[in-house]
Amino acid sequence: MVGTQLVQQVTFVIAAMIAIAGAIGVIAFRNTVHNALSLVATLFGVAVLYVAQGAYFLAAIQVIVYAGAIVVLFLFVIMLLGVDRVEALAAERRPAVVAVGSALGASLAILVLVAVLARGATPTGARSVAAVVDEARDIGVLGSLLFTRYVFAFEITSLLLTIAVVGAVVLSRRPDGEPIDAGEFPGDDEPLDLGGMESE
Amino acid sequence: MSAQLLAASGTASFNPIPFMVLAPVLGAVLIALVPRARDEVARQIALGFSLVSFAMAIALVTRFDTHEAGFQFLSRTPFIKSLGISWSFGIDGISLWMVALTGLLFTVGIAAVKPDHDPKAYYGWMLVLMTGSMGTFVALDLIVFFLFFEVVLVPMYFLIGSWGHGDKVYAATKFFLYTTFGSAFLFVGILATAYLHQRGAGGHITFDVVRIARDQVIGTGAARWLFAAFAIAFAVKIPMFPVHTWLPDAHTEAPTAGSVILAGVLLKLGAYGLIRFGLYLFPEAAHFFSPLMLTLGVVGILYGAVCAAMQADLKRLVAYSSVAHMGFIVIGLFSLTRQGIDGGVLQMLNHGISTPALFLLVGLIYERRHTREIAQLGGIQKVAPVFAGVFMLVMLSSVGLPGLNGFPGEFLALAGTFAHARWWGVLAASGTILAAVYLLWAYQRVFHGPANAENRTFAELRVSEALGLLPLLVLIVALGVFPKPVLDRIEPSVNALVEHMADHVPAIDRNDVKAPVAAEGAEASQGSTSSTGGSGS
Amino acid sequence: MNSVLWLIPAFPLAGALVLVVFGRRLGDPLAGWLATAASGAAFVMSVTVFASLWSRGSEARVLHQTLFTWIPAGSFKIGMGLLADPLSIAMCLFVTGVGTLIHLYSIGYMKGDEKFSKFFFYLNLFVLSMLMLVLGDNLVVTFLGWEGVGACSYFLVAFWHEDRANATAGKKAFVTNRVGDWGFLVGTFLTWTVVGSVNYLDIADKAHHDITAITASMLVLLFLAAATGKSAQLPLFVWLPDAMAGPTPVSALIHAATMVTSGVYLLIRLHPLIEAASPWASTVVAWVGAITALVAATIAIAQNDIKKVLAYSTVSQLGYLFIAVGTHNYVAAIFHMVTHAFFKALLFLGSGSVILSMEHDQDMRHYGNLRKYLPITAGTFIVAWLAIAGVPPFSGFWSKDEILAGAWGQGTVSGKLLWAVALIAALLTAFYMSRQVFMTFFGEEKWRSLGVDHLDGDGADDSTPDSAHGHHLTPEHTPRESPWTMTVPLIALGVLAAVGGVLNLPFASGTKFLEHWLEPVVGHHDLGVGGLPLVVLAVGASLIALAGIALAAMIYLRRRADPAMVELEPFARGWYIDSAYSAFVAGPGRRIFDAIAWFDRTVVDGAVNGVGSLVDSTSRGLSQLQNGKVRSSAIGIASGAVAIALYVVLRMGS
Amino acid sequence: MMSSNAYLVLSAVLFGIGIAGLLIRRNPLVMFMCIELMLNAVNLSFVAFSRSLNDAAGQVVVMFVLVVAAAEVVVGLGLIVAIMRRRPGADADALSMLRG
Amino acid sequence: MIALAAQAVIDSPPAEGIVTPRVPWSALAPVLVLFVGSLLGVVVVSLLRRRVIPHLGSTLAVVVAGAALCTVVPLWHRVGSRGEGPISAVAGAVALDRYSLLITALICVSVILVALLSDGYLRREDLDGPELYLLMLMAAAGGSVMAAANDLVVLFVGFEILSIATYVLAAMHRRRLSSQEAGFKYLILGGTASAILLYGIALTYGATGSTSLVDISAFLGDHVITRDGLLLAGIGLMVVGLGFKVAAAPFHMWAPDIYQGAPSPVSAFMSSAVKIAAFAGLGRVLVTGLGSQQRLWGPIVFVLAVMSLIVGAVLAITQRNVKRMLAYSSINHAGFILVGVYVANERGIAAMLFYLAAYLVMTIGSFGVVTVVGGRGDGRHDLDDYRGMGGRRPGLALLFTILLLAQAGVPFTAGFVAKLGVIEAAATGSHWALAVVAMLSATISAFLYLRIISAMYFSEPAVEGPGPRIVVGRPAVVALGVAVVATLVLGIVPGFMTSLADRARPVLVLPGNR
Repeated sequence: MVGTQLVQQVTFVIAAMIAIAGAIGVIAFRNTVHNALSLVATLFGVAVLYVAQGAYFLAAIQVIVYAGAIVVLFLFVIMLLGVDRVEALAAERRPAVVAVGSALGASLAILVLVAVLARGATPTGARSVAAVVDEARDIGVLGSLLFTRYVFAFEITSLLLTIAVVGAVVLSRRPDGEPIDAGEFPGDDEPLDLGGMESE
Repeated sequence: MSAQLLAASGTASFNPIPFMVLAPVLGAVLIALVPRARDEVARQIALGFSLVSFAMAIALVTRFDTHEAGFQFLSRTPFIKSLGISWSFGIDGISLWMVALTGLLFTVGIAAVKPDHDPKAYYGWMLVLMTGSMGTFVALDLIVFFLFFEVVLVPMYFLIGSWGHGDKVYAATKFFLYTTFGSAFLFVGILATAYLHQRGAGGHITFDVVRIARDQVIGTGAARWLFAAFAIAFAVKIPMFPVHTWLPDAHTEAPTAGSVILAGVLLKLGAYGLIRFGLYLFPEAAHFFSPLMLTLGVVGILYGAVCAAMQADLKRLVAYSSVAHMGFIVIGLFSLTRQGIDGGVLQMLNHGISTPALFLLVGLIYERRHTREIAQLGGIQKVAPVFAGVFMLVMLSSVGLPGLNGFPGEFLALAGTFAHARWWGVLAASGTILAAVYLLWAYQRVFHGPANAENRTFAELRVSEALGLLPLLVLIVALGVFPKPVLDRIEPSVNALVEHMADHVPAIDRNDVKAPVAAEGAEASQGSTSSTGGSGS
Repeated sequence: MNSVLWLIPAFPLAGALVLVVFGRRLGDPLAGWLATAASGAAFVMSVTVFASLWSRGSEARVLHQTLFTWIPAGSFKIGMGLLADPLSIAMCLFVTGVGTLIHLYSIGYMKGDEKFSKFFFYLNLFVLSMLMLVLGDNLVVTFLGWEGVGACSYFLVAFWHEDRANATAGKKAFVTNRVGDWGFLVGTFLTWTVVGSVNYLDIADKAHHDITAITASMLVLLFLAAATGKSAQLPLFVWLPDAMAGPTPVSALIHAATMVTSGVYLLIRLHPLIEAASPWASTVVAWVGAITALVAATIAIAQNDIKKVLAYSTVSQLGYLFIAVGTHNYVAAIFHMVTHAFFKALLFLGSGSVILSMEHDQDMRHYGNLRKYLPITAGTFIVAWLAIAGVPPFSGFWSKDEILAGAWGQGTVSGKLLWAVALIAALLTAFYMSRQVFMTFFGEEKWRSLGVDHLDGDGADDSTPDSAHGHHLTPEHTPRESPWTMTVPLIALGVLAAVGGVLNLPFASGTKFLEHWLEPVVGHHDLGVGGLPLVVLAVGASLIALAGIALAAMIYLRRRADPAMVELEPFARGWYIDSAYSAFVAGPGRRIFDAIAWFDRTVVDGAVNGVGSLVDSTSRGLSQLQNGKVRSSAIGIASGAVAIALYVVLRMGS
Repeated sequence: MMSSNAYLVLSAVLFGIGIAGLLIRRNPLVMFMCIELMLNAVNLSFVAFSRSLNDAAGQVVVMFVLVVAAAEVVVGLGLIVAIMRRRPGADADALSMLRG
Repeated sequence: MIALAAQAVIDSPPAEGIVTPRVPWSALAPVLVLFVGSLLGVVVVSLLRRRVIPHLGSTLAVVVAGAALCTVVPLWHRVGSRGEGPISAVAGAVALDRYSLLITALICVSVILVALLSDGYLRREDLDGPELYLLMLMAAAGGSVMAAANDLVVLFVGFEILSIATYVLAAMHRRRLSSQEAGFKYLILGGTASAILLYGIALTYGATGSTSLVDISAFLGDHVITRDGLLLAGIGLMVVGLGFKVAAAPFHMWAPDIYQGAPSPVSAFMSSAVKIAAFAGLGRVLVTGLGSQQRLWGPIVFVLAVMSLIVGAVLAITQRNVKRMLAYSSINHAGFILVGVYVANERGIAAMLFYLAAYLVMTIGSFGVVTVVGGRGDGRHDLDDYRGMGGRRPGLALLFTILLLAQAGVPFTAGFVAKLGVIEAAATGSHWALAVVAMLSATISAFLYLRIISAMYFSEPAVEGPGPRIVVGRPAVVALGVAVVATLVLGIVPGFMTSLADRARPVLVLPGNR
């Protein structure tokens, strides 16, 4: 048993390291492609942790959908827009911004953790468990939950996907003509500010 | 409850109050429907509907039962049932004169002053304003009172902003916001009152003034807070020192009719509110706060007078004089004596006659000379003696000369204050000196002395203008010489109010003066033989 | 008879109403005649009422009529009540009597004035107010009249208002009076609270039993304050000299004969209170009068304006009345009030006649030898002079003597001192009146030797209000006697001034008509001196008067001394009292007012606008945060979330 | 069996990194990735709770989140593409015409 | 006991195959109509050869939303106390009570009015096409799902449907960079908010062991949680997510930018339907599911309310862009509604519902005026563009004035009665300070409305001559007319609406209750 425990712990540590490293990579790398690839790392790490917790099916779709589809979509867009080089114009991150961002992120994490870890030793709410997790046939359990208790939510996700389709169609339609509101914002010296230097 | 009240109002089959309140707004709707080009029609409609409303008010005066101290001409229609709010109307001797005054001033204001542009909208707003004012005075439901109290701001805002002079938008906005600021407390206070009443008395929540006043179930501490909340709103409206500074701006920049209504009616809303929702609802708190209110009243009297004296703008001067005059009303009411409250109410009516008349006259001066700067005027009495004479009469009424209408109310208010709070009364009485100072000084600068070239062509009072002023002038004299009909109607209600307060506050003396010779003394001494004083030493 | 009481004020009321409506149409001189008739009718009515009272027993001499309830408020029921008793009817008689004569005089005096009818409207209104003041059966009705006469005085002083000085004088009169009215108001309230009524009869009833001495003293002081305003006593006398800016008949009627006496009347009306008060209260009254009498007399010595002399003389003479009241010598007060009304009205009217004849020049230094041109005026003026100087047997002698005797008769040190002060004032009175007569009617015709620009540079006396009328006194001018409408009143008043003393001759009880007449009201009062001492006092007073005349003759007729020896600077400047007031009003007073107005603008209103701009700047400051960057918004969300998380951590487990 | 606390800690850390990245980065795409990061962190929490509660519902939620994330990405990337067409290379801070 | 009931339905043994829950179609009718209507719309539109058919989209939206509205009426009676009571449908995922029905109805009204406004707008802007309407209908479906959500997962999915549709809507105006910018900002920030909301759901799930509001409530009823950090954190983060959606300060900063940048009718939609749905969700979660925990979340909501009241009012007054002003004022209104939520009793919810109804018509009317005044290009939103409108377009100006005054809470308008209800609710909880702050903020924000009014009436036009033409199409006239009339009617005879709001209390619908 000790062995299993150890394996689990090692697995967790490694996967967690990968995930955190990937996450840091997402926000630290200057090259957008690197960011996207870091995200893949994190997703993998998380997938491993799913496995470690017996959520095999989720691990599978995590890899397939997230890494396989979503990140690829990201990469596709990166290529399409040609921003795959180092963030040419928006490279410099001001220390103050970094400090504020990190501080807020860290404090939120810490505060939430303090709250979360303060819970009682035994998991609460055991009485209202919907379906017992059975590692051997978790797909079946998930399936039956999806089609019983969560069937309504499941059905309306179709709407969500439709919206995504319609939205993509709408947004990708080519504009017929120049922008018309460039002159409306006199506060901007350069209405078509191509990013870059912070305006302050 | 309501059945009992309705029974008290007798068998009167026709109740003029709803017509009185609604007629003007119907007129406003009608005006809105008149084609744009027909401006003269708008004026006629406005005049007609305001006259209807005024006539209803007169009907109330004539059919008023002087022996009935409670509310008369009651009516009640549900408004928001779940909150126990109903359109509940009725008048007593106090509100009676306020609606009569409202009717009169609007009719005069509409008849006497024509707007310089866009008459349709102007008359429309005037009529809306009239409905709001009327409604405020007859409402017996806290929320309904607030509805009308608050809605009045809108037409006034437009009247000042659109037809005013000078920095009119600033003045209009200041007026609106300042009053809304006060209303914020009033609104919360009203709801708290109803809620606390419900908690104390049980049953369904109600906003019925009479019931809440009768039950007196709100705890002393809470009642004081509520009173304070109400008082803030009314203090702004009156206006009392130190929340008065919207008034000079609003008065000065408003069009003439706006100033007339503002001074004559709108300021009274605050004073009326203090009676109805201060003294009546929270007698104990009123008694508790009376030193403060008296102090503020006295400060207002002196301070307003001093400020008035230093104004360079004639209209502003009159505006500040209102601050001083309203101070007399406040001290009268918070003397918590019969005389004081009688006087306060009477002064409400009389200030509502004199000051509007002054504003009308100042408006005429402005029309002729296009300035209100006192320094630019002068010597007008020489070229327009009748005008000057009329102004003098009105001014003296404002000064409080006995024999004119300004006197009885001021006198009674002071007497009541003196009886209740001697030193305040003494101080307040010195306000009469200052009133003479600022008004006479202003009169001298405007009317006396040699006329310069511009003032030499100052036109004499025209007949049409005089006709507009005539009702006010007549009342100035009539109510100065014979205010008894008014007081006869005010008195029972005031007596009932004092009794009501005395019922709940032991410290309030229901007999006004402890002196041995009471009313009988005055009666008995008639025709009696003289009694010689003792011969000295 | 009760029911006709209202007719007394009704006539002037009717007159005023007719004049205000039709005045201009009636015009000159019809309006004047109408007003005179109204006033005369009131006089006739007064006489009728007087007769009716006369016919009754002395205890029943009260007529009381409540026309209607004026201000009913709880127990505070104020009736529009009229009370005719010996006191008020005596006042009525001389108010309407003198008033009618002055009306008549005015027809001549105001001839040709463009506001002729308005003048008479004011006069009638004044008579009405004065009658209400006198006849009112309670304090509030008296206050009605009290303020009414004040207002009329204001109108009339400022009658020629194109001249700023006149307008200012009118305003000053009204405002100064208002200061005193404050005392009246507060006194009324205090009376009401302690007596429960403001009716004179009730006050008289209660005064002794129900009012403590201290309260009564307070009341006396309060009403004294009112009286010092109306009757131009220290410290509120400053308005009266300025009030000479009004047309001369006005000065005669209001500022000499009637209105200014109403303060004294009020105190006498309220004599039960004085009796009930501590002795010091009445002493205060007497000393206010005494000091005023002395101060005003000294000022009168150095005045060059013919009317100013009379004005200060009036102030001084009114001081005598206060001495009388303060020494409980009410009959003497009324007596002197009446005689003073006669001779002072006569003096004013005479001076008016002089002024008219001298093209509205009021500077006595430009006069001289006018008895040659104005025989009737001069004759009557001289009668009045002798009367006011206290030369027997003219009326002033008798009345003044009674006051002096009363003061002496107090038997206290204070009484003796009062007597001494009054005597000195009498000496001064004789002196300055003689000075005036000599300067005006005797000596050289000084206007003959004047330069054209004499109107300028007269120093203290350059404010000759009537000069605004555009008349100019030229060396070639020949004064002419006034028309009969003016001289008839002069003669009538001259007769009265001469023989007015018969009202209350001290020879025997039977000759003290006035005393008997007033006894039901003011009670019997023993002078405290009689017989030989009284005669000695009277002779002494006469000698003093003659001494004053002689002194004046030496200086102004015989030129034995330089007038500057007596016309001292402080006298001419009125002891700097008025200028001190002006300096205060224009200096610190003005600054206080300015400061308050500044406070209102910047602090009170500034706070309001400050709140506005505070909100505004907060708004602008906050919108800086809304910099449109998506990250800023995200920071907002994140910090909100952090704050909530912090709350969670702090709160959890509790 | 690992305590679920470890997973929760990791989840919170990832979430915090996501938030921090959102605040630090100006590249729209990266910001968007950070959101995905946050969603993943939450998913981890769900699974951890699911595990410790022995309740499969938590895992079902993760599937919904996946769908939502996918839809969001489609729309979001579409939008970013549209913007970048107009303003090539613009960063998030440059998109601040709307302000005040 | 409740939990047992829940088990009874769910615990069908998986071995015997999946027993899908019975779906009470009729009870779900309003949601389904919107749902199916929009999907059918997509199909129909994509099959049409000519893309642009006049009025097709708006007709579709009006018909679908109208139909949904019609289905609400019979259901209202059915779920009432005289009928069968609230219905829990689809395995307890949805709770059909009067609360959800009223919210759905309001959302439908919003869709109808905005569709009427959009009709002319889209043609004016050359954006003709049915997508806007379809997305709006889908968003409405999402909103009504949120209102009816009996399960946090359902709530989340509804939330996302609403959000994602709105991101697209905000970025609809292709020729306006600001529209795209708005869409982008909304997307990033909305995504963040979603993530936070989801985190909150996760923590709540962890704390209570369920995502079902019924179970959560039952669990919290049965257990006294001594170490409540997890639950508290969950609630807090959910409030962040939902608070973002209702634009409560300090999560409000997106609102002005996005309202300003989005196409004007979309702003109207966002400020009405989206906000209503978000509040509906907030009410569901906090008041229904976590009502017993008011002492935990109350302070959070209190602070949000106070901040929204103040920030909305204060920031609004110095704006020059009318859309921005309205956005800030909507934050202020959110503060008022949060007061109702904070009170968390019957009166509070009733007040919230009435406020939402009143706010719906006021804000759509206001943005409607903004839409027509915006002119071709949708760019004329500066205060200067409103100068002199009182003279040039008196009717429109009067209409806008009424709507603005209503927002200021002037009596005889819906805004007054709405504020009355909220303050009354605060009074029943003796929250005096909150009430006073609310009313004072109303005073401050009154200045904002007066600024616009004074620009319309008391200022000369910025440009000489007749000025730009303002075209108000017939559908827009109808929309504006309805909005104004409703504003006045709700103010003068509010009895009908208040009684609806009073009866539309959200209830915990037990799964056993079909």
